Amino acid sequence: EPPGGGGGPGAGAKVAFLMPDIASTRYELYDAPLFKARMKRLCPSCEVLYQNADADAAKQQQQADSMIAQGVKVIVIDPVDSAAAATIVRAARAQNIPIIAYDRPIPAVRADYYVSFDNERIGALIAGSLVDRLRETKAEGGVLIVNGSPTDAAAGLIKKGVHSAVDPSGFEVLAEYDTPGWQPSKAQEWVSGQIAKFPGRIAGVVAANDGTGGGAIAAFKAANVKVPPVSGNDAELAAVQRIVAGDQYNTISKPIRIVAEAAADVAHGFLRGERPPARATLFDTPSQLFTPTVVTRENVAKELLGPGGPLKAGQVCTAPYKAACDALGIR
Amino acid sequence: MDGDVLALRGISKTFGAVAALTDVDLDVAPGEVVAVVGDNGAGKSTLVKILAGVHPPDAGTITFGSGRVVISGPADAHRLGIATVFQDLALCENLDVVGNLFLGREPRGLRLDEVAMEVRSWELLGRLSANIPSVRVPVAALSGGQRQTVAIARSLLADPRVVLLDEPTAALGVAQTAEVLNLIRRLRDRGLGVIMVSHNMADVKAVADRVAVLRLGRNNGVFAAGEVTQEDIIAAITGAADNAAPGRTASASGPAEPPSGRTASARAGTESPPGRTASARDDREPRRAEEGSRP
Amino acid sequence: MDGDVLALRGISKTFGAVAALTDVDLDVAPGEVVAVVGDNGAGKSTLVKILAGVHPPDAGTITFGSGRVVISGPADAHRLGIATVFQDLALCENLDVVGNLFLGREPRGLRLDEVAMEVRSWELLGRLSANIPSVRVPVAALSGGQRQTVAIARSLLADPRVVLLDEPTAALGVAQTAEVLNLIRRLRDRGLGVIMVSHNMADVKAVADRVAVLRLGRNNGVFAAGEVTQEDIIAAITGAADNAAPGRTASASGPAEPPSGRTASARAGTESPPGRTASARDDREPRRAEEGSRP
Amino acid sequence: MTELRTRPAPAPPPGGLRAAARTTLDRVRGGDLGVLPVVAGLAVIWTVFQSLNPIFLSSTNLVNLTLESASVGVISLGVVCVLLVGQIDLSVGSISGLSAAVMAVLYVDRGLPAVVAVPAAVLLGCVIGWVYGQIFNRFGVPSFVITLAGLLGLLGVHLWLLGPKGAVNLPFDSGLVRFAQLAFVPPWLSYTLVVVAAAGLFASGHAHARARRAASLPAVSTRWLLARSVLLLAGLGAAVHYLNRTRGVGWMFVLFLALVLALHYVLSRTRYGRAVYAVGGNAEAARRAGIDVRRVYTSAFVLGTTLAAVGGVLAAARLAAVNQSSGGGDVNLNAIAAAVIGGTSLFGGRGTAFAALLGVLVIQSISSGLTLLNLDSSFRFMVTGAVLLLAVGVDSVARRSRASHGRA
Amino acid sequence: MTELRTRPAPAPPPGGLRAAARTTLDRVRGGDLGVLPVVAGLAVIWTVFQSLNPIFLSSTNLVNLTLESASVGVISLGVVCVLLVGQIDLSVGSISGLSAAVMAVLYVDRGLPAVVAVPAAVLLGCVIGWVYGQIFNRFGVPSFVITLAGLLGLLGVHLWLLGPKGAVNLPFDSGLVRFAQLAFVPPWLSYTLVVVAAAGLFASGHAHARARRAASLPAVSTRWLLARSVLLLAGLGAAVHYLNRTRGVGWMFVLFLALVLALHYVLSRTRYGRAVYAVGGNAEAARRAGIDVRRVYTSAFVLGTTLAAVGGVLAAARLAAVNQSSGGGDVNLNAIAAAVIGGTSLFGGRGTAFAALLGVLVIQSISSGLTLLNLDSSFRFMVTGAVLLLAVGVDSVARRSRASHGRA
Ligand SMILES: Nc1ncnc2c1ncn2[C@@H]1O[C@H](COP(=O)(O)OP(=O)(O)OP(=O)(O)O)[C@@H](O)[C@H]1O
Ligand SMILES: Nc1ncnc2c1ncn2[C@@H]1O[C@H](COP(=O)(O)OP(=O)(O)OP(=O)(O)O)[C@@H](O)[C@H]1O
Ligand SMILES: [Mg+2]
Ligand SMILES: [Mg+2]
Repeated sequence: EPPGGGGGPGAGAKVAFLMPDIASTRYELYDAPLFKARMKRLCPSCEVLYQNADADAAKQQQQADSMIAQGVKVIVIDPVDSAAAATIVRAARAQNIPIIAYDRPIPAVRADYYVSFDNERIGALIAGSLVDRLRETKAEGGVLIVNGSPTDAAAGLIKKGVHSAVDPSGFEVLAEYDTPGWQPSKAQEWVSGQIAKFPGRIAGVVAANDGTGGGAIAAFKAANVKVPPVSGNDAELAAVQRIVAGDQYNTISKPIRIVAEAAADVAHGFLRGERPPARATLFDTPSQLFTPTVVTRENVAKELLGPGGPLKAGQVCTAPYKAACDALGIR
Repeated sequence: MDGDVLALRGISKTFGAVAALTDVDLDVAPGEVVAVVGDNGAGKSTLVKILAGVHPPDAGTITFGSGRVVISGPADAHRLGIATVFQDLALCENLDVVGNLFLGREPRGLRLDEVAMEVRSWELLGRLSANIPSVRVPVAALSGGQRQTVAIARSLLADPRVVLLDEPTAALGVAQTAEVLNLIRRLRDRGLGVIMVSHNMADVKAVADRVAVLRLGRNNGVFAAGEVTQEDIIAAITGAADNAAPGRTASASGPAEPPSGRTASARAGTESPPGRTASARDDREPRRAEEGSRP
Repeated sequence: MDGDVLALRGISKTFGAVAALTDVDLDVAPGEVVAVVGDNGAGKSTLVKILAGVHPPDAGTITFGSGRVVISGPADAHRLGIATVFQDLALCENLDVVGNLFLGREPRGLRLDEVAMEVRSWELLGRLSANIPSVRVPVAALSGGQRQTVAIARSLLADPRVVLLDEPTAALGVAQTAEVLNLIRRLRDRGLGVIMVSHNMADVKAVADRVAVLRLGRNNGVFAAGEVTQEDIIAAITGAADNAAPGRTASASGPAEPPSGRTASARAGTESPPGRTASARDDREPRRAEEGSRP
Repeated sequence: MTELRTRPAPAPPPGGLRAAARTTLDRVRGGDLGVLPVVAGLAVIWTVFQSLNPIFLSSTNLVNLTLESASVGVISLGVVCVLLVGQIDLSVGSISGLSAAVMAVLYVDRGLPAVVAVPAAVLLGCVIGWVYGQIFNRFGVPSFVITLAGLLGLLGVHLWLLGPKGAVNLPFDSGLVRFAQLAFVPPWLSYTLVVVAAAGLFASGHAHARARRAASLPAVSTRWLLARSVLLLAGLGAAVHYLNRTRGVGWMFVLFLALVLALHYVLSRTRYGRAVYAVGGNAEAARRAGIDVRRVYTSAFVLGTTLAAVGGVLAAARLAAVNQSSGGGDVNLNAIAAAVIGGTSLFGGRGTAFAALLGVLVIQSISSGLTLLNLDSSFRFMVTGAVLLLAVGVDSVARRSRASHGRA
Repeated sequence: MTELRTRPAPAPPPGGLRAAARTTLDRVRGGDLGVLPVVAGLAVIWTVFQSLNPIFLSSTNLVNLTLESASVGVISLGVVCVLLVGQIDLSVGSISGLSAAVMAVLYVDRGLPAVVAVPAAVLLGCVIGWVYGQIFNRFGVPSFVITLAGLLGLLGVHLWLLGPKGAVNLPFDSGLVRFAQLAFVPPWLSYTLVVVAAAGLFASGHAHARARRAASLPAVSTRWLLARSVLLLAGLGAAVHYLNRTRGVGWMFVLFLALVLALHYVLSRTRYGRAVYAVGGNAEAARRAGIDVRRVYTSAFVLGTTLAAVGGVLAAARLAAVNQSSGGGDVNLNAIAAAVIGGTSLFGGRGTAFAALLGVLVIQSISSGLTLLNLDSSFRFMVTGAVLLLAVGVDSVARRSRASHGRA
């Protein structure tokens, strides 16, 4: 990279930030704004081009092609499909554009860098925390597993992680479901059916994200049955409110800020022609991996609502949740 | 023409390159039956549709009763009291006979009075000697003549001032035809204006007071029905009597003596397909056969 | 009846509760024009459709040429050499005139020979004195008579052995009607069997050799055209001459002298809508008006 | 037959039950089966699933089924209106999601009472339909394209509205959520409603028959009417009794049924309904009959979008949450498919309000039956497809025999 | 007019360019605008996006656009066939995904050569269409329901096939992937093809005109034919030249164009094509004309599913991978929408093969233009909807004027 004019090396460069879907709120909500903000600090004249592929691998390919046509200098990509992203890596390679795999790895072809927490690990964490809770309370019965979309590769990874925690736990898997399109209402319908099928035998529900977890909780509420522990993932506002109110057992707080900023740092490094140092190596790719945190009622205040946390107490503690917040001492 | 209930002046209508009507005049007085006759494609139905508000005219004025009117849609025509029987009947095949008869004219109210409507339907159809097995079958299940009867009955429902009938007896049986002709006479006697399009000279002679001839989309003479022979009308229709209409040059080259006289020439025509259909007419915008465009 | 090209025996057809045809017989010899006449809804078109393969008959046999045949679809009818002009024309409005004329009978080959087809179209239409601005407009843009001409021209394309014409002249002008009647005569002279459905007694008298009357879905007499008066035919149609058909009891109670005689009675009927339409007939499966079911 | 109609003899009233049965048989022979085939298809589905898992027809599960049917059913009811005029609305899913989001934002974030938030959301649906109608009437853009643009554009608005939050919880103790999840008709009231329905059917039938007889038109016998009402009483009563063994009949389902009946009334008994069928059957004929075809189109779009908005609010209340995928997924396809499966024609002019009810029951029965079988998603999809085809196949074969009897 | 047609005078050949121009003007006045309005809509889109981001019309981006259009375009071509007979195929997306999966499993997992794997996948598409046709013809199930069942069932088969693997990579150095990603027409050949196309247009037009003149039918003048061909030569030549500034014209796009032309030929110049339009326009009339309507339906379904399978293979090759979401997402909607946007009627009987080409260009242009604008998803959806409406609105307004001229 030739050092740029006034703004330092890489000034005025374009950076592509390609996210996979909008089924999870985090990409639009956290990843993109945080990445942009960090880039702005590092390189005020750089431009971040954010695109979301809406869970369509072909669309992501189109977006990458169009980024290359626009002359971006670095591509940060969270692939819709790890396999399909190989084409994108190759296309970027052909133009000497460094490519950073974000959040999900690209095993088939070496990317230039990998920044992530790992979805399989997330699955293991939420399920493990739930199973621990069930053991703690000496719960009887089995668990339901509500997976993500059957056509989503990331859901497959979470599913694998969940099984790695549940299968050896001794709790029977009563039934399992791949939720089409991650739809909460589908999850609700399915769980309603299981409540009818296994009355009194459901000790807990492992749900792959907060939306499906919310659907499961609504099913118990609607059946007028006590809600067993239900897991989640993403730490979206609505789920945090449910955790505070005691309806949902856990969720995952990903240190998105850290990851997004790390990605921005790496991207900026590439812009300046450096080769950012690797903290680890995964799939033969220099990587930085971060560990997500399980959030339950116990640590919700500390993990999410503290100073610098992703959420504000005021957002969570709206009128219906005031009492619950007070009980936890959140203000 | 004072006292006319309906007067058209200079009505023109083109469809793409086809001039369906050019500068057509027509008058109907109250209590008068005007027959509109003409060859196939002469523009009769187009004229009816313009009066019924189906097509807007490209040019020309319509006077209804005492004032000029613009009929910009079928609803306008209904408001003026113009009831129409279309050549293609314009029935909704998915509705039953009662539904079609009362379509757009159902008695007001929160709930349709099906009983009253059914009674009135039988009455109207009976008046036309209709031969319909049930008024509760969808029109799709009716025979051609039964449908036409339904369409005619429709036009009697409202209390029209002018009735337009486009070939009303084409599909009707002998008895039904007689009934319709009777009906037309009764309408005339009640002081309505009636325009009837027909190819059947006997029907025309039976009920019409005046006969207006259209040819190639233009007026080609108006005759008092009592004073004209069938042959004269046919001559005007086929163009042998073009000179009957002022301002037209005789352009027809074929013999016009119907029916057998035309046969030979028509068959002669088959040996050499035409160039452009309009090439022989110089007194009107040409109706050009379109270029041999392939689809 | 030996030597018949087409012989029907005991043909019956019901649509739901309506018996459209009951036990109908009909014969057509080569070189003969048989007119089928009857009131609206008498079952004429149903008969034509059964022969054309549109509807399968519920009962009865069809003999064509020397053997019994089962016409299970229009393709069968075409194969036998039966060409049909339907009352509803059955044209594809989205295709142009040439497309409709040759539909299903396009010359074989990798590529349609549009030029040859167009030439032949003009020729056929010319033979019928057709009045069509262009053969390249979609049929949707044609007038009623123009469409009917196209439908008739269609039936001449193949080399049929029997031609069925369901009210072929209903929408035609004077010249075109004459042309079609001529055509029918020519077909007869070429030895074809022709069945023509018509309401027009003049047309029937002009070309038919025999006249078969249908009434309420049953045979009501067959007349030699040369020996019967128009009044007799009309009497058979309207039922005043029910006794002309053997095996039928006179069931009609209304006067049958057309046209004006029926008017009064028809109007009288309006005072009391009918119970079940068929209640007065005891010699056939009743055509019941359906229960007053609401839609 | 003129000579018949001229007979002044009044029509003898058909003779009681036997005549009525004969009429019914005649109709069946004539192929006029009404909703029977769809019901048969439904019976097939129920039998299959019950034999696979006896919980399927348990009272609990049937209560779930009714509640799950309501929201998509209401949306489907709107789709029926649009299909009846020969148009299509691809955006009902997006509208339901958007209206849910609007409701949630007003109700939860802005703290407005439900009686403001819900009507506002429904009104929005109404306005969207009106806009569709205007574009359709003025510019003649095909409704497929207008509503495809709506599908995309409104999804955008929905996402934008939920914006930074992504998902909004509706409090479980709010009236809205309680209505959708926990509000059941008290048993005494449910039986009363059944009796009222049966009595109403009899009364209206009787009044109609009397009016017909007074006009000397043939009419069904009082005994047949009575038998019909008793049948309804017994059937509905048994169903209600069975549901009452657990939670009972949800108010949300009652609301759906009420909407079905109301729409049925509008479509079959009013001038407006007649106009809708006419426009769907032959728009040009309707126009020539003086019907304001544009207004009918607009009103159909408005009905479609308004009911979609109502359905969206109900779905949100049932889930007690609104998120980005509200109204997404297969809501669209299910709502349209329910209408079609129930017998509404995509070409317009054919169908009834009951199509939505029956169609949605078919779809939800399949879906509910599958939740009780522990299948892989791949088999789940395959079975859904197969059962759907089977259920509708039964219907189609019956209708085909009807068409061959000349009643297409 | 008989008296006119009886004149034996041969038709004078119309006088050169001016007459041709007048004919064209007449047609435009008569509202017969052909594809012009869609092209105008496309021009609007291109102008808007180019003014927003000058990269839009860059050669690189247009090359991308052509390559991205090909797979959906091929699927859309099949949808046109199905829509033309008045039916619908909702399952083209699933079929494309399934055929891609079959191809990948055979080619990669089983190690069969591409010349076996690809035809096998396409054959599968073919068989599915045949099954659809049989169900449709025998049982009269509405195609909406059959293909909805197919959409679900085939998705199940697709997921089952890919099984726990979830995704299969196609090797980058395989001929298939190279064909879709890296195979471009050499410049000399591309110019040659342009010249051949222009010459072919002239030759066929000239032969036709001569035949018409020989039959004394009116024909277009040679000068007009020449002008038309020169116009095509210049237009295509410029486009090819511009694309050749970077990678050039992809073979995959050429394949798509070839399929469009082939289908156009079949639809407009053969008996079969005539039958397709007839069945779509009035199935009963077609039946009465002796056309084997069932065979036409089956063949249309087969064409639709086969082309969907081909499109699926192309999409997989372009992506160099097959996964569970192949053929999912908006493939279905885009393929159907492209056909409708290009002017194919959902009611059958109206539309051309070019509809798929133009429609897919509209959709892909919007999509490609939006990736060049840095928008949030919510605004992206809104803009997509708005631009779609705008583009089709231009078309519809033009057609509306045409309808008011009596050529609906
Ligand atoms: N919608 C239309 N689009 C294009 N041309 C049309 C349209 N309607 C009618 N025409 C043309 O206008 C001319 C007049 O048609 P019109 O229907 O008025 O004839 P007509 O006198 O009623 O004939 P007929 O006796 O056959 O019913 C015909 O040449 C016809 O082809
Ligand atoms: N598809 C159908 N479904 C139900 N009933 C039908 C159907 N087609 C005809 N009918 C009924 O069968 C009877 C005979 O009809 P058909 O069309 O044969 O009469 P027609 O003699 O041709 O009368 P017209 O002179 O009016 O054309 C009519 O009562 C009609 O209502
Ligand atoms: Mg006419
Ligand atoms: Mg008939």
